[in-house]
Amino acid sequence: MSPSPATIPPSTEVPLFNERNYLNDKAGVWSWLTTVDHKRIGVMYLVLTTIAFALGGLFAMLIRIELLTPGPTIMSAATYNRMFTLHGVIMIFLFMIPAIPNIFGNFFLPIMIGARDVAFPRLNLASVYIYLLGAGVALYGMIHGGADTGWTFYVPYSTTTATKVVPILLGAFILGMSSIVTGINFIATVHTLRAPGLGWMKLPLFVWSIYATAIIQVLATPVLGITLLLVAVEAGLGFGIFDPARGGDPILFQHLFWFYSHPAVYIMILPAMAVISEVVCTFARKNMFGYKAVAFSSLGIAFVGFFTWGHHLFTSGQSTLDAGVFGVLSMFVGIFTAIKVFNWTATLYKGSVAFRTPFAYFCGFLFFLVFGGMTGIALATVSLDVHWQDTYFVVAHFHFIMVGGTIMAYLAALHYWWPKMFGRTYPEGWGLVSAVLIILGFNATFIPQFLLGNMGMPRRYYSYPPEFWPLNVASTAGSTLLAFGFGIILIYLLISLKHGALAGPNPWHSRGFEWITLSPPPADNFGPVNPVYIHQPHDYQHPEPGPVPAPGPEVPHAS
Amino acid sequence: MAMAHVPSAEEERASRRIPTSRYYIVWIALLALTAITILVARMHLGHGFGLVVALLIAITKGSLVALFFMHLWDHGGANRLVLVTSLFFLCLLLGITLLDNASRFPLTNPPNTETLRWSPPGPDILSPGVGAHGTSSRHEPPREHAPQEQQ
Amino acid sequence: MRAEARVAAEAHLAHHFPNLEQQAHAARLGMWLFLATEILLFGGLFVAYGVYRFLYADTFKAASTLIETHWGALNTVVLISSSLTVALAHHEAEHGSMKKAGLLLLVSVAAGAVFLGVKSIEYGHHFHEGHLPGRFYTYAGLQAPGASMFWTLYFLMTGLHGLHVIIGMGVLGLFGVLCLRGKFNEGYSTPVELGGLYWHLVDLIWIFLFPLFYLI
Amino acid sequence: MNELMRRMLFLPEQGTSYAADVDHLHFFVISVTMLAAAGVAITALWFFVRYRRRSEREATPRVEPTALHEVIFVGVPLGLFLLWFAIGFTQFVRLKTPPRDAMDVYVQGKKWMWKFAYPGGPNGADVLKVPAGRPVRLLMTSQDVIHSFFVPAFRLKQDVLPGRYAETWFEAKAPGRYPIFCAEYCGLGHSAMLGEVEVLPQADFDAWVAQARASTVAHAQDMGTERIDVRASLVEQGRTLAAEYGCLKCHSVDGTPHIGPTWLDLYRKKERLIDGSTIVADEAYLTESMMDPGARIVAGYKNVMPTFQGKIPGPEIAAILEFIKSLRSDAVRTEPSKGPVYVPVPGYDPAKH
Repeated sequence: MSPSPATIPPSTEVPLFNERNYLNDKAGVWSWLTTVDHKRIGVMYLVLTTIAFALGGLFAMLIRIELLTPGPTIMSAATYNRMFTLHGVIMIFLFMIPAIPNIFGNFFLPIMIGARDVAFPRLNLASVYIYLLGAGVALYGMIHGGADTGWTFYVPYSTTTATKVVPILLGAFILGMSSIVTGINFIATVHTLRAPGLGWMKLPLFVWSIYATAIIQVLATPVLGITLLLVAVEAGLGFGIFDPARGGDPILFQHLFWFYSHPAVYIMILPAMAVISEVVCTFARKNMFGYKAVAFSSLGIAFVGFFTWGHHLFTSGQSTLDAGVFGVLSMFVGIFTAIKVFNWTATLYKGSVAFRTPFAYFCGFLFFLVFGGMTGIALATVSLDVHWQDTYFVVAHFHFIMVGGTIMAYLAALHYWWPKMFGRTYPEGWGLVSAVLIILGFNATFIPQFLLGNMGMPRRYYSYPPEFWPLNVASTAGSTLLAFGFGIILIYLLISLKHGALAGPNPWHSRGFEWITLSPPPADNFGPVNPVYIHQPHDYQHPEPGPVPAPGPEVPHAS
Repeated sequence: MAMAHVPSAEEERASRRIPTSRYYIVWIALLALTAITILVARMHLGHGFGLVVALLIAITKGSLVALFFMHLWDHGGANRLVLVTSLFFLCLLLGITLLDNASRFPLTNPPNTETLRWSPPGPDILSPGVGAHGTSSRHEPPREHAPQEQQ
Repeated sequence: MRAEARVAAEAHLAHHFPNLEQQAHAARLGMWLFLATEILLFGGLFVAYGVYRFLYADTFKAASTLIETHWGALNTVVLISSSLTVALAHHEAEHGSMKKAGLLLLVSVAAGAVFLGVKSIEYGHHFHEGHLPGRFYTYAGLQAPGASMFWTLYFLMTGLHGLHVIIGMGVLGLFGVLCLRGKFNEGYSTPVELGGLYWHLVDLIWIFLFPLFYLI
Repeated sequence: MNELMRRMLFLPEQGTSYAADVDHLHFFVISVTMLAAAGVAITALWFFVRYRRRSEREATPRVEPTALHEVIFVGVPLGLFLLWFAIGFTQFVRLKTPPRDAMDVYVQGKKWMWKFAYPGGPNGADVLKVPAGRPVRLLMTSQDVIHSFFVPAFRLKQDVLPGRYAETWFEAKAPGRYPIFCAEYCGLGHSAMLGEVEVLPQADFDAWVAQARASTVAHAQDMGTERIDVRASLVEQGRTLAAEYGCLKCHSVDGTPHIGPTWLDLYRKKERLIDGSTIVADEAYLTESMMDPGARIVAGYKNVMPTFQGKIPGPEIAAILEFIKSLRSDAVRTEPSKGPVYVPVPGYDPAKH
């Protein structure tokens, strides 16, 4: 049975739509701008990251159109170089890193652990404004010329280019602070605000993964911060810390940069795994096969993820010994992902599997994660990386993880929790159509890029020899499908906000903890009574309790 | 971690009265260690040894501050773990990066005496002055260590 | 704790925490997490120092003799002592002596000012001599690969540390004044504790900067 | 089998013996990857079909893994991964360890071309000529930013860093021509920084070197004190001259603002002058600016340029103009340059080496 005590009065009436909810509890723009409600902050992040995603997607489409022909197509080399830089910076710092933790983590993490807010609500609001400030500074840089360094900001190119690299660096630095603040908040929340009865081994797997993400955010982001500051100082003032002419070492920059940016990959994929763990349990109507293995593999990824940054430096001039050390350590991080994949699959065994849109995304996710993840292992196999490093193979690999992994999970989360967040359901038919479009378009876009990488086409190429032409055309065609898919989703979700069918508190009949409250949740999450947790999440073995019980009567704090 | 809402044993320990004399003792110890590290530095021990001693003293001083001024002695639990984890990852970053510098192809390290000896034989196409095309105008040519100038 | 202090403290309890102890625990944990990010922020610079010291060991040794040890020693004593006053202030605040706590915090702020004063004397000397980072390096006495790198690191690390001292002074000054005005009480002195933690970290980083630049 | 897999995966030909070995590991890894992805997908699909939801109120049993499950889940992939690492790292060490008898070639990357120099001459750009069947060690550096020397057919890539050397080596199997790409992003001309490895039979290579060295001597005697190689294109001459006359001390060619206006995209650009009028920077204006720099100054710059009246002969002015005209940010080559590839070094005496 769900996390409410067995003593629910049978007469409890659960409304289909909670009229007085967090959305209309206080009215007016000002109440939104000054809100400390974690749910409203999640919704604000949903709006902001969607704008960022649209902008980044626009740049992606322009890049693909430019690559439609071997020579110049629609823009100059200078514009193209700015485009892929902005595409990378926006998608990573403004969308990928904040998206799932800041939208769904903010919204559901406190609800899942029975808290009425995150530990530091005002800090949480501050993170939104820091995000806006960072985006603003980066936008200033974009409008005043943009930067043409790629999102990796490799020195000495980034310190000698004539473009506006300093504002972009500062923007990314500020966005990092926003990420740190969120991470600190989540860790403190999980440590101190779990409701009575909710021990660590009863935490939903979503919470475990987000917690692991927060650890990486807190420990890795400061190193990126200082690295970007050093580049900015050198570009702006000529202090020469990475300048070879003054004895600086560009490879040191790469070490510092990837010490953040490799774990950052896990900042992006761990929340996706968080979502998938919830989705698979709900739609298979099963408890997670190997709860502890999945929970601890999240921490394992967070920990081992810090040991592998050097596999981005195999061809950079790093020592052979270091290449060996990083090569072997990189193999271990794949294991934790393998554990998760096997356990998710095994969860379906003897389940009761319902094929809904979130589950369609789960299927896509599973395939893409295995393929993308194993090509990552292939890339970490030292001698193979020599050929693939900085080619389209790498581009295809990380898009398989980022788009095929994170965005699939993001869309799964969006569909899965849409009824809880807004009280209305999306149209299932359109949901499946767009899911199929996106999965097909995704394959058509990125599988040719694997082959291009094998052929040897380096990344960040404005023009290319004619033998790369046919595969580039295929890739561009696929990206068009992808764009259509996203467009359809945006439209039907917006329509469903007003016209969708009322969802009720638990449309999926899930035993996840977030479904015990009303849809949309009240401003204080649970109404007058505090929830008490008895069972593990997704415990489907008890007799069906009928409609989801309202939170039970308050139990005095005891354990 | 104990149940979230119950004050843990550590917190109980933290709230009991700590005598102020403890702070003064730590303070005197810190001053004494500062004096010692300066004296040791004056003695000009061997190159590596002096560094090791100075760092050991600094680590001792740092631990005193963290344990007693920052109350990790009394609090502990998650807080200790946070500090230890951050220091662990810092050592990891420092260690593997230094390992790289120490073991890479020697000429891939920034110019040192070894690199200077390796100027290419034959005609010199490698000096920045010859093809001034790409030299960044904001930096002077790498004068300190341009290999060819050392021939 | 006295009953009225308890009531006064309850005013600071946020709605989503069950009790004050829990709230203080969360705040302390949050502060430690923040301090961990500070450690790794400085960590990037320490790694840069480690790498360049490894590459240019002799040059760094020669350059460090250009910094006068006695100023650094004085600053170390000043910072250690200010850490003591901050620790005492936290102790007094926890036991209800708000006046004493406020004064001790203001003494610490004054010590921070002394530290910055000494630092500015040193900086002035280095500017005069041309001991400057990167392209500004003009000192003729030491021309070797990596010489300007020593000063780049010196100014970046002490500069970033100095920035933290200034921020810390602001924080401690604010809480000192609030203590004197009676905004905190026996049951609720978390801000003093957190500000103190920040100041101790600034001290802790200096404890490592001092030998790295002044002694070896 | 090898050939089939190579074609299926769109891999370029295997120009070195190292390439063939790497490809075999590649086939192994990629096959396992595809099998694993398909296996997981098919299992999931089977579970979905077999256990699809039949009624909304279905109860499900609680299934917990045994220790054996988790050991298999960890052990099988870890065993495979470590095996790949062991093979891959051994190959990598081989690539990183040049044989003692390798022939040295110096490589320099710069925006946006590759230069090659052989100990004892000759040197040149864009085409690297090497003998087949002989190990060649490359000692590589960069003049400006990081580039990456990438020959897909050799499965070879090494970043080229400014201010230091990197090393790598290869042994080409058969004569042929193989493209070189720059794989580390280096600015506007990144995708045009192309080159070619030309593998020659040993005898042809020796003959080529001998001929190139001989013509160096002859050339040095013919040219006397002439500074400029007249066989180079006008643009190349202009590039050399601009450096020689010190133009590049104040004018950048990559768009960077400096003491004078940048030359990148300068030709036919509309410039605002300090008196507020505008002018198109055509040949006439550019020539005037060299002869009488103070006549019409672009807004934002000071009148600090010395006059070159009478200091530059006419043909050289033309060459510098051609050079300025060639500096277009959108002028991107898609092929290796076809120009005179190996320029003998004036004044170099191979007899001494």
